[in-house]
Amino acid sequence: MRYLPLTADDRRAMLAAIGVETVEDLFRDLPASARIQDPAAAFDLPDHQGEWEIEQALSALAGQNLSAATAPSFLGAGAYRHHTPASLDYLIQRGEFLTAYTPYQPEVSQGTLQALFEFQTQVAMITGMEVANASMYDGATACAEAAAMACRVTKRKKVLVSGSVHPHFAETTSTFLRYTDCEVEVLSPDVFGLEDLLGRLDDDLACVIVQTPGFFGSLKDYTTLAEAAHEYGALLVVATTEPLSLGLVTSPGEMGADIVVAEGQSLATPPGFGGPGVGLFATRSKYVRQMPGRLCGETVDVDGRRGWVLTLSTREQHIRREKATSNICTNSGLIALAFTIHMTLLGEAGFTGLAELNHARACAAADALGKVKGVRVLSQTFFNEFALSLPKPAEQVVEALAARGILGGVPASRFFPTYPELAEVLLVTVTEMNSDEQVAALVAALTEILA
Amino acid sequence: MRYLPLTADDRRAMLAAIGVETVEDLFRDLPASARIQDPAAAFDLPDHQGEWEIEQALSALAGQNLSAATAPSFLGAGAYRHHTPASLDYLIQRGEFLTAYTPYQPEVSQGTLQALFEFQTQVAMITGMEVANASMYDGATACAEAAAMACRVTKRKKVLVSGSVHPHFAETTSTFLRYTDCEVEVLSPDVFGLEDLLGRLDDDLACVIVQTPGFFGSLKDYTTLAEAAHEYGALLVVATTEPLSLGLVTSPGEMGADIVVAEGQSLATPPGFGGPGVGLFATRSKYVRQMPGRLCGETVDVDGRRGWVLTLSTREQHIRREKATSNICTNSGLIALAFTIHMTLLGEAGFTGLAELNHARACAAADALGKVKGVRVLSQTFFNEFALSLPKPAEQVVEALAARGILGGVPASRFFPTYPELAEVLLVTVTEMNSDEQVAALVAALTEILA
Amino acid sequence: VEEKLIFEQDQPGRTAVDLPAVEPYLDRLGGLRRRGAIGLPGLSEPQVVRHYTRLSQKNYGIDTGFYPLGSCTMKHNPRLNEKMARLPGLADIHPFQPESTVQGALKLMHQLAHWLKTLTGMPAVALSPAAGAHGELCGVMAIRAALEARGETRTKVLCPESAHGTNPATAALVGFEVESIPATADGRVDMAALKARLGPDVAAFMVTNPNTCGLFERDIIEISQAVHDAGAYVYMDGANYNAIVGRVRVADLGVDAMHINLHKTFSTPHGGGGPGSGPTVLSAALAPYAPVPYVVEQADGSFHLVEQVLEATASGQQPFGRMKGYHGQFGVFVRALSYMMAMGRDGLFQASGDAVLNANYLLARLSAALSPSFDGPVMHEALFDDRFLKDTGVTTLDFAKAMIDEGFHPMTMYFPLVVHGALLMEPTETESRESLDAFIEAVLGLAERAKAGDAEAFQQAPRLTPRRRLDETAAARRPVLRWTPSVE
Amino acid sequence: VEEKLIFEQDQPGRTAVDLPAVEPYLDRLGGLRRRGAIGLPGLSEPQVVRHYTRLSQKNYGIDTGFYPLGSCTMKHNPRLNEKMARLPGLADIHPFQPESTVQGALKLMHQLAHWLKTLTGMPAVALSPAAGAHGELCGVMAIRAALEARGETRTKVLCPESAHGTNPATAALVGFEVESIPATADGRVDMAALKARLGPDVAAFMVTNPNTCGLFERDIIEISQAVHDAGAYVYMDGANYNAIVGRVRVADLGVDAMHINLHKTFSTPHGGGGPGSGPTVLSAALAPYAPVPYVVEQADGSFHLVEQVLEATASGQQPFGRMKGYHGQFGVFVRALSYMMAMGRDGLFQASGDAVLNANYLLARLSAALSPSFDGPVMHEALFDDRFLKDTGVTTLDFAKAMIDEGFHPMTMYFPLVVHGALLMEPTETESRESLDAFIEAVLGLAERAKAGDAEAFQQAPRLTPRRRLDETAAARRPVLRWTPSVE
Repeated sequence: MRYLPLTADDRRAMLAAIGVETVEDLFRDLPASARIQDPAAAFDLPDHQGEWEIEQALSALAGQNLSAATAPSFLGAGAYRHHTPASLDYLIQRGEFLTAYTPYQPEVSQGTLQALFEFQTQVAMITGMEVANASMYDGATACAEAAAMACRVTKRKKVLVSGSVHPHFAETTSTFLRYTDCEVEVLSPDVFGLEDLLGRLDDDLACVIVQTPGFFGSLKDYTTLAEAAHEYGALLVVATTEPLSLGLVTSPGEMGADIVVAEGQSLATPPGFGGPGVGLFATRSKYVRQMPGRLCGETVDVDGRRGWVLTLSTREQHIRREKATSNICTNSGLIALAFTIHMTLLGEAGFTGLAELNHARACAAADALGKVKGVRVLSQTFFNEFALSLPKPAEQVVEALAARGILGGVPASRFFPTYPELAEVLLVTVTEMNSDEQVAALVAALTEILA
Repeated sequence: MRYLPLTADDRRAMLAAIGVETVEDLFRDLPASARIQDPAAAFDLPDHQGEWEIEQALSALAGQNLSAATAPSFLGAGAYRHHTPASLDYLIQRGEFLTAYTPYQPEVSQGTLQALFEFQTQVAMITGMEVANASMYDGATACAEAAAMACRVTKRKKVLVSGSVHPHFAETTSTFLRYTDCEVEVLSPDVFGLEDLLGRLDDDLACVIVQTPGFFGSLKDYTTLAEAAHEYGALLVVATTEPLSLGLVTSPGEMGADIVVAEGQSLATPPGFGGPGVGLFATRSKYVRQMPGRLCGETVDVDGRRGWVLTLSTREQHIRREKATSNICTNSGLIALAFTIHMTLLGEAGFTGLAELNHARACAAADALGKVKGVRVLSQTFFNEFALSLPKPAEQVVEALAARGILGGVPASRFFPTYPELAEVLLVTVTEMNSDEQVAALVAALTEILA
Repeated sequence: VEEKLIFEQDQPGRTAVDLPAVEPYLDRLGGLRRRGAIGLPGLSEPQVVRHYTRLSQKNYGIDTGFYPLGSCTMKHNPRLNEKMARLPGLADIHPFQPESTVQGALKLMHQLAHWLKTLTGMPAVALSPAAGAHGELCGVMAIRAALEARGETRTKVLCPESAHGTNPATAALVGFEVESIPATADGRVDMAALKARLGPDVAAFMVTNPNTCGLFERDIIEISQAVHDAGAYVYMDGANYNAIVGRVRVADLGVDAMHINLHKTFSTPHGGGGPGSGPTVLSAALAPYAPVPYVVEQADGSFHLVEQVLEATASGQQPFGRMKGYHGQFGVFVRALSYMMAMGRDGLFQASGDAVLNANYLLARLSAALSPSFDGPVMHEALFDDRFLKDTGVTTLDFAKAMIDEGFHPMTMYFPLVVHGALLMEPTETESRESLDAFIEAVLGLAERAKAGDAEAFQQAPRLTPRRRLDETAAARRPVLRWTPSVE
Repeated sequence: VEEKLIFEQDQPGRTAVDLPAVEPYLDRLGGLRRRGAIGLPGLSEPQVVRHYTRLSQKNYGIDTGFYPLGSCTMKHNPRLNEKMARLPGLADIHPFQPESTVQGALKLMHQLAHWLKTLTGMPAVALSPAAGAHGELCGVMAIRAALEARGETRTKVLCPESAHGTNPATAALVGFEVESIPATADGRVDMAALKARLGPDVAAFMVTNPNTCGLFERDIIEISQAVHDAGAYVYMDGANYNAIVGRVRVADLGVDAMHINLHKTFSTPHGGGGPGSGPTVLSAALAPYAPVPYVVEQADGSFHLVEQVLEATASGQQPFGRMKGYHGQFGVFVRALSYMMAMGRDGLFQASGDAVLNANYLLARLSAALSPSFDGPVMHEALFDDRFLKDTGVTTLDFAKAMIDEGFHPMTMYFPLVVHGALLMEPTETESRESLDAFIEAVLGLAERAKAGDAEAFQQAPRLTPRRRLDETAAARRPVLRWTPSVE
């Protein structure tokens, strides 16, 4: 078997060195009643296969999916399809990155550590914050951790989640805090960005969580909200699921956010059926010791040369155990690496330019779609995703588009099945990957379906 | 532009350091009459494009080809489709291999050099020869170089090429020697392996070139031919286009070959529309100073540690100039690396096992195809490729199969349009990549087409 | 060679991507257009490729050499898995496509679940947890949900002293208080102490098995029985599952929940710290509380993803909620399934056998020179403490750092905490005997040098790395967590 | 860390591939089944991946650092090109598929030819040559064929002294005798000497331009005129085409044939020594003799590959034959076209400008400390000789090896032969100014140390490499060209 280097001769010699007869003897601490001697009898599973057989089997499964590689795709709702530069995918596959463990031994991990330090800086820069950690699992768990952190910082127990927040972020936050003494209130979906949060602030609030661009696309200025929250002694947590928007839109930090969390997938990997992504987490320096997750910090070695280490680990579970700021251990290192490589490839010019390109294409597409009979663009402001109102249930329209080989958008009803007023709302995303021809094809198909 | 690091500021500062005003000043040695100042006016070509645009354009071209990734393919005739292990393709893309030059500086090239030393050993082992070089462009040019080398070794001027030899090998050899004082005689295609070479030997002959398996599939024992050639003072050159056959079939070295040349593509890369491949070149130790191409040799460094260098370069053009054994400089290093990695992955068990698997599948397929009405298997012996006689022109049949999405084989007429007796001969290859279902599909389609 | 930070390589305007020009248009930003520069550095593509290539060369990975990090199962990461995860039909699909267009993806998740359930004998598995600690959270939340459903309030979770730090941290997140159970002299749970502590306030016993000393908890069935008798649940930390996969079904041990690190046992890469994936298998008692989303096979053979708690409830489940965005670490699922298919039933059985054989071979060959903490046989890893370094002036840390100069990644140091100056070595099944022998020679050589009084050299180690020992205290005292432009 | 040969890592029966079992069957080997073992070593996949990873770490590439190897144009190799070459529709197609099924591939070749013809202004291009020297062979054979068609026997090929070794070697292969033309003091062809030598026995003048001193042959148009007047042809070695792409059409210089190294000017990787690709552009005078195969666009817009000399002849061509198997280095074509599209007309013009700017910057910054062989401006590379090392005890070789310890690949040494102890530096356009500055600092520092009398240190260089200076004499005297099992 190709992954196993030991030969029968090796095993014999090694058993002799150990002083036992058989490998089974080494398993003698397993309860005899439960010990398996013959896997063929115990498990109804196939035996080992060659690469070629596996490629065929998995390619067959892949072939049962309609991929955006062949179908025009306008899907967003938290996962975005941007171009992945070829050099990025090459670099993250280099064995020294791919097959390394968490950089606990800094002398042999300076590569990962320097990249994380650069990552933390980039994340802080684009969010407009002072510090960022070395990543969380994903945006939703980062949001949940932010809520928990806000409770620690403020020593309060109430979390208010705006209706602009991605429902998965909201649900994950609720679940995460479900068995703690904190409570989470999630507001109704805020399609138009008209929700009144100022009126809901009070002295018990640990934080209010909002999103930019909102789940339905709207852009809002949260400066006033931040000021008001701070007056009440609460923190403002700003989430985003499309960090590319930060290349064009005023950053949460500039608006006064205390914690910024984001799903970084859009700049790191293809949508990949939703995972793995990478959670971004940034805050103000004064809160750094309340942050969850790993942090990479600068230091010097015994020769006085600049280097990097994981630091402030007294916040973490492996040191602090039940008093840790989070139970997170493994995070999303490789996807964070992909994120930082992409940001480095883009640079200031590329990041802002790509954001501008996305917005311009989305504006043009919104105009074109708004002209389809029966269709109304609900989002007054947006970045690269906007909400449409259709004259039919969006889920049906999406199925009809899929039958025509177009992945036309995400029906709001997929997330809010109990809100009948959202049944005809469709979220449409347009990125640099959507050519004019693709937009025209969507318009044509939609016109046909709605006729 | 993404590949160009200089900025406008850089250029200004550098021009100042040089002491000229403009970049154009540096081109002042170009004749003014021919110098281009404005590329837009001079060339009707597009300006630079982003990665995404290029991916779309080249994917569109790729989409106009029927790939064996989707169509069952039974093509051979010198290019074979075997499974490429994923680790192989990863390893050859590592920048330290991919972006290195020829290892003229051994201290910073021990990786390439050790791999070449291992490559040379593997090639010598499978061909049954004593030494091998570090690769040639491809099998056809290796064959031509072998003929030239035989003329040098024997100081004779006549080369006899068997009808078993791939026509491209034969044509390349003829072209290569066309303007020298050597002459090349190419015999008629030898479909059945019945050609009489013994009767054509004479005292003027530098070498006779044969192939195993023959172009039409046949396997022959060349032991007697080798002995007879040697008695006449001629060398026996044995070519092969499917080195995997050497895992199952007696090696040319064992049969008495003096030079063995091969196209190594089958074990190194996908067919890739025919290139780049890698020429294998092996011979006996006594001829080593007459060999063309680079050689890697073992030595020690100043600290006495084993290491590798390019050696015997006094044979080569950069030292010996017009007296070199060949004009070759750049060879096929990276494909040689792919070849050696694949051989290392296979090992003795994998190499012989894969050969056996190919032959077994080909035998089964030949039996099945031979039962199709009107079809006759012409090859009494073969490895993984055999010749069929059809009741219709093979080219038409192949087109009809292609229309059904099957790449059914190579018509002999593609190489021998002037031999009407070959018009109905089809070469069919079956490898480990051809499932039973694919063979059944070919049988069914052929039955239908010939009905 | 020094490698500058990207910020120190900046030239304004430079970029490694080329974009088409944007025609003038009317923006819809509502006045929220960003003002001023962000400060991101501009590099060209050649610089970026070289930067990360050079950074990678400062790293050590499994591909580079032996990585005997105890409890981390640093086994070979097959490239086939990477290739499969990048098939456009698996990578370039969106989590919110219509279900009809992702039947292959859902089937893949269903197949992975089938492998995990079959191997563990457990009736259910939650695929969505993103890593081991997240899987623990899943299991402990399911326990809390089950207790609530039973109408019981239990406040304590018991852990052995040798537990991973994530265990108490997780229990605390779910609102439990944690208490430690001492170990016996042979490195296992003190059964008597456990039984004495069990009572109506105990919600669960969390146990790593094989434990962090590399030993199998022989009494696990009896433990489970006792825990169940007390009305509590057994959470098994599956970080060390690699030792027993194919050798025992954890269902047969009485386990109620166990997370499985796909990035350990099932060979998906650690990637310098993730992404991982921590599917959690659940007993019949806990299965109803599994979080959304999950895949169900429908009567017509098609697959359906249950994403909403409400829908699950309607079908009789009682999910405790949702643990993360979207559908779980799908890309990791692909890699793990690819590995499972490659190994197969026979290969997985052989793998745990070889992993245990390799660990016991290390233990046997090193026991004379080092001080093993417990008698063998061990399972997947061999634990030594620092008694063999007594009076040498060499610490566990010095010894581990000296391994680096011998060309090896250090073993795990100072964990588990139950022995003094721990050195924990896990070879995994993908190391050859030649590789183990080279490691053993190096360890024996160092042990000899340490005993010969060469402490000075150890304190200077490592010498051959891009950086020598780094000042972690200074890093924590005055944290510099990002680059900042120097003010000029 | 030492890395054993694969043969020294062998364990019989071990393999890194798993194959399905073969059922018993009747073989068709005609009694030629191989007897006895081949001797190939058996390794598992983890070992193989680690072996080649470790070997790669003993290499230096463009991705690793600055690679100023003169005359080799070691520019950045974009990964996009590798990705494009691996598209199944371009990689997994067979050279002998029906033409109707490979129209995209033929169109790609046609497009590549269009770019090359447009940039050079030449009417024809032979795509099939596999590398530069092979392209030379193509050009010189075309010349010989043209002469034969003219019924003339001309036996001499003239080359400047500074020519690449391939030039005379190629001419010899085509049955010509080679004579050298001396250079002028300013490093260019001695026009008078050339004119004096031209005559009815001269078949061609082969000239590298920009030449191997990095200088443009200012008189090229006059040279071509003189050569043509003598009834001979001008072969231009295009190894240094990178300096002038987009800046001049070689057709306008009177050139009859020039090969283009796609693995230099058009960024396809050198790969440790190939594969290359050397398409050869041909003037109207030589175009009829281009070898098969070649692509033609047909009236209906489809593409056809002319593979047989006979077919070509029927259409009025007179191919001198076939130069290699199949259709040329198609995979390299894909990479080169991908690069051309990425750069575009504007980018190629900018690239040659930046390449020349970088070289002149090196020349300007290094001239005070080193001894430049000729006055600038230079084109793509800067040539120095060893006068600056006079009486230091440091040789060109020592100096180059000392560069390695500074983190750079050495420059080309001892070539061209026209100056003593040459040091030839070609930066290419893909190096940043920061990178050039770091190199310049290192060179200046070494030059200072050399002049300060530190010869001993230079002779010990390199010190930081996996191997120090290797004994090339011993290697050649008693060649060991393969591993052989030790007899025990």
